[in-house]
Amino acid sequence: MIQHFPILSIMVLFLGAFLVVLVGRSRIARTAVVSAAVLTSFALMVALIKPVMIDGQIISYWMGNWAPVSGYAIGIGIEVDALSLFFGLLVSLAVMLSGFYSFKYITQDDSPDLFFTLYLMLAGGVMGIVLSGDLFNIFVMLEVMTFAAVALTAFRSWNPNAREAAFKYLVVGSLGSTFVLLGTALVYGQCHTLNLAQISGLLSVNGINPTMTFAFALLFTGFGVKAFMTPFHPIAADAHAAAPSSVSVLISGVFTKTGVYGIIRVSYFLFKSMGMSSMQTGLVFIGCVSMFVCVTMALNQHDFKRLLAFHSISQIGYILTSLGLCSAIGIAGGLYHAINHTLFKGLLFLTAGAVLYATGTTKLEKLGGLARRMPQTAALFMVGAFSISGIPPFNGFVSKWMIYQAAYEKAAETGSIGYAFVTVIAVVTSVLTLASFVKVGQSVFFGELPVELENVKETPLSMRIPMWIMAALCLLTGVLPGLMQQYIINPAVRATLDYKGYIDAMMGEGYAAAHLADTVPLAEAKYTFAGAWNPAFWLVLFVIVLLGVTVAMMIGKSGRGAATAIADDKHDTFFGGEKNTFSQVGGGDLFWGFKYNFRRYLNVMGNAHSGVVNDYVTWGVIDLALIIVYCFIFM
Amino acid sequence: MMLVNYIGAVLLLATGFYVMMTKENIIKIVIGMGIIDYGLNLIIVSIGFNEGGTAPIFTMSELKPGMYFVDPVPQALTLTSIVIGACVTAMALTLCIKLYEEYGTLNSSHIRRLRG
Amino acid sequence: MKNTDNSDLIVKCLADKFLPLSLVLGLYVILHGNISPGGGFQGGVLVSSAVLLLYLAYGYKGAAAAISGKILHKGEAFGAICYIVFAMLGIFYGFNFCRNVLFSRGEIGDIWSSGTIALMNYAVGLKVLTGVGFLLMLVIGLLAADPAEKAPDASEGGELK
Amino acid sequence: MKRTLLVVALLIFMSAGIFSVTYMYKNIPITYDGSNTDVYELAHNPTDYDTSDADGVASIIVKENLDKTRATNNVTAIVFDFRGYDTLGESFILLTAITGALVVLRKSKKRGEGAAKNEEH
Repeated sequence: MIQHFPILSIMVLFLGAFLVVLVGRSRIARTAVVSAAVLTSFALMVALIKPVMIDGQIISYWMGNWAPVSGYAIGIGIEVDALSLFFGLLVSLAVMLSGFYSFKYITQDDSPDLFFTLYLMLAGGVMGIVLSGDLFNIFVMLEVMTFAAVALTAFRSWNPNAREAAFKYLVVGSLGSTFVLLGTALVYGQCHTLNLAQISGLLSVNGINPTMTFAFALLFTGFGVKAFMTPFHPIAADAHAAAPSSVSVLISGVFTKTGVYGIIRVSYFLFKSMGMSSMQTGLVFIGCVSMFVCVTMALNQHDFKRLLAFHSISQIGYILTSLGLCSAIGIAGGLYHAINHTLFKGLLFLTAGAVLYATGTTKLEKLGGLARRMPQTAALFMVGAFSISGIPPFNGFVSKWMIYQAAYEKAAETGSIGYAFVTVIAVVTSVLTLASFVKVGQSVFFGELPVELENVKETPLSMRIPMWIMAALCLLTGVLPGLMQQYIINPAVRATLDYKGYIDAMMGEGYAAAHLADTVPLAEAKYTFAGAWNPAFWLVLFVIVLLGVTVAMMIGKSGRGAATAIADDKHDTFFGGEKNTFSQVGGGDLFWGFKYNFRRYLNVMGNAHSGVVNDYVTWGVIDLALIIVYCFIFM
Repeated sequence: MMLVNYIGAVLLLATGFYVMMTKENIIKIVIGMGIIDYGLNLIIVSIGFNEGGTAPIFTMSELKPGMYFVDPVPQALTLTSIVIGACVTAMALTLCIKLYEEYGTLNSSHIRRLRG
Repeated sequence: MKNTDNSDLIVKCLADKFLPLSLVLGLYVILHGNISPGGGFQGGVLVSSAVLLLYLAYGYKGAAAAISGKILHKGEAFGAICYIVFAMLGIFYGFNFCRNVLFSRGEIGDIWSSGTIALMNYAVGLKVLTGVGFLLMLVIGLLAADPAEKAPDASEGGELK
Repeated sequence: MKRTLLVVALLIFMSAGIFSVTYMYKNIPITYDGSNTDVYELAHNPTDYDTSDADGVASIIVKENLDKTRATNNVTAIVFDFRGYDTLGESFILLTAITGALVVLRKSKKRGEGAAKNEEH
């Protein structure tokens, strides 16, 4: 029975989508269908934790019972190892929470039935990708996902930017799909099959010839487009800002994960190129560029959601970097960060959605002081901001610590100064992330409350519950890293490094041994995790500090009274002596010194993010050409 | 397996990329995406082609000894890929219609509210 | 293209004659998809071209009077559900998803010889003919809405008439 | 500057692509060498036909098709049976694209206007 669970958890989402088309006009029926679909999908995924994660079973499932005949996989297979299940759990969790959030959130738009159709289509497509074991099937599901994401980006008919963002997204996204399909075709020409496990077995026999090098470059870049690695990130920023927030959660937390998943499958499983140090350097380089470029772009933004979007890609850069390190702890850090990225990024986008729902704008200049009107949202935002910047009791710290440690160990191991520099870039990026969240917090939730926002109300309960769940998960994954590693991360890491088990589970025992005689071994799966810090102590310390600050504030408040927002004269000198009601530095101006000193760099980047879709395609093709050249030289 | 088809497909792909990179009319960008689709379909079908092979259909009256088929798998893949290409075009053109209504132009260098 | 008052008798007569033909051809291609070239997808597109014929002859109003967009959209979802249910038959019979459970009956070449394949073919046919028909209706609706707002273009209209 | 980069990138793509496909044409065996499969024999006696020396997916599919599914059209058999799941995905794509077109083409409304409409249901 258990082998039917993966396919059912995909099909339930699609069936839900079609049922919403049929009965979606009525709100109750729609809510029931969507809740049932996302809950069933999540429950089926959770039910697989025991056999797959803990017992180490790999589920192989042949569509239509077309099992391999004389060593060739003729049908489409679904293969769920710990890595697939890891991403499947992540996806279904984010889909569930964001779906519950959307019920209320989407009432500001018309035709919610179409929204939920596309929403479930997007979810089903992503589930289809991460559970699939067939290269062409991955392409098909990639297209389902891309179309649904494009349509959802264009969903807000009252947002004037929505169609533009969707068009750019479609053009650049179809570029990525083109690369994936061309790579698939070339792989079929070489291996005469489309099954991932069998390709993985056959590619080592035939060795890597120029055609396969070309195919690798194409597949890698194609999945890179889906992960929005650096030259492709502008469209992600546009799409996040224009889409409804609950969709931004999916695009940032789920859609990009398929790209990461694809990169893992292509470079760890199919071509096993991660065994080569040159390929590791390439992926680490791409990750570092992604995280640095996007975080500096984020400092320059004036829109809440656009800023969050750039941070999202910056965190994807962390994941790519740590995956490129190709050591057990590096992969573990990357996967841990993937979970955390989904959680805290989802939380931040949901708070941005709550702000948009309550105030109708996400422009940083028009907001301010919302902590007084929306205290819970402000608290949730602080949790998300602390998590993404890596403040200790929250989850961002654990994964970032693992990534720093992995990069440092790599540097010690290879003796190259470059990997030590990677740690520096990662830390600097983390600091800049914190800086830009200080900016957001200051200009959205603290400071002066504009007159227009006087009667803003807190968001409804049905929207706050998913946010609280996400915040709680942020804290839990932060204080219980041991448990997470034992049951979720370590099995996934083991599965990532164990491609022989993957092949054998699909193609029958002994297939890998027969074909993989002379492979480059990937990293050995030794687990040496961070040494001397205990998250529980940090939690206690954090609580003590929090209590102390609260007590101090309460005492201080009783002394000073309620007049916290009166004008004080000491700021007047900075603002030409005028006596304003409150001297708040506008959200865009907080880091004017930084911006001034880096104006040349920021000008170059601003010109590169020109908003012209031709330019984005050009950067994409240039990036493909660079990757092709790199692969032909070093592979 | 025909080399001419392969090279033609690569050239079609390059043409499509060129159109997408340089043409400012967004309808032309969509046409470029179409050209890329044709290139992809051409290369997939050519990979399965076999000199002298016939269509992979068992129709009893036409089958003679010594006949052989071409590879049916890429043809099935191409059917899927054609439909996907048509869907891309449909979606992109509807977006073009809306963009023209909103911006009053089809020039991609004027459709750039989102930048920086 | 501008001729939306559809006063053209020749087009109307020809469309009346060709409409049944295109429908029959499309349905034939759908129904014989498993034993001859073609299939649900191609046949569905052929059938849905009837929308265009109707539009050419009777304009958007005529087409909209004959065909309801909402029903087409729901029909498409229904076709998709049918497809999933046919694919799930495998699970109900104790096999895997997408399993062909009704095969091995009839001789090779019979219409029923391929079992579930034929049923899936018909489901896809239904789905595509409604889906593409709906897409065409959408686009035709745009064409019909446009001319009233735009200024008449002399260079285009003058030559066409 | 951008033009130069663009042309260089295209040239790299074209030369790498042509080199790769030429290599594939010359050195990699074709996906389905039909001359090893006696189709005539296969059509008359599908059950006993031997596929142990298969050189690819296709040669097995051609045989298994007649044996198991009994569809005479191989391509349809692959589309609906061997790779039926892909066709399912393909029809999902069509529905997604059409719903997307519907979403894009619907009349644009002011913010919050949908809210009033929803309360009726």
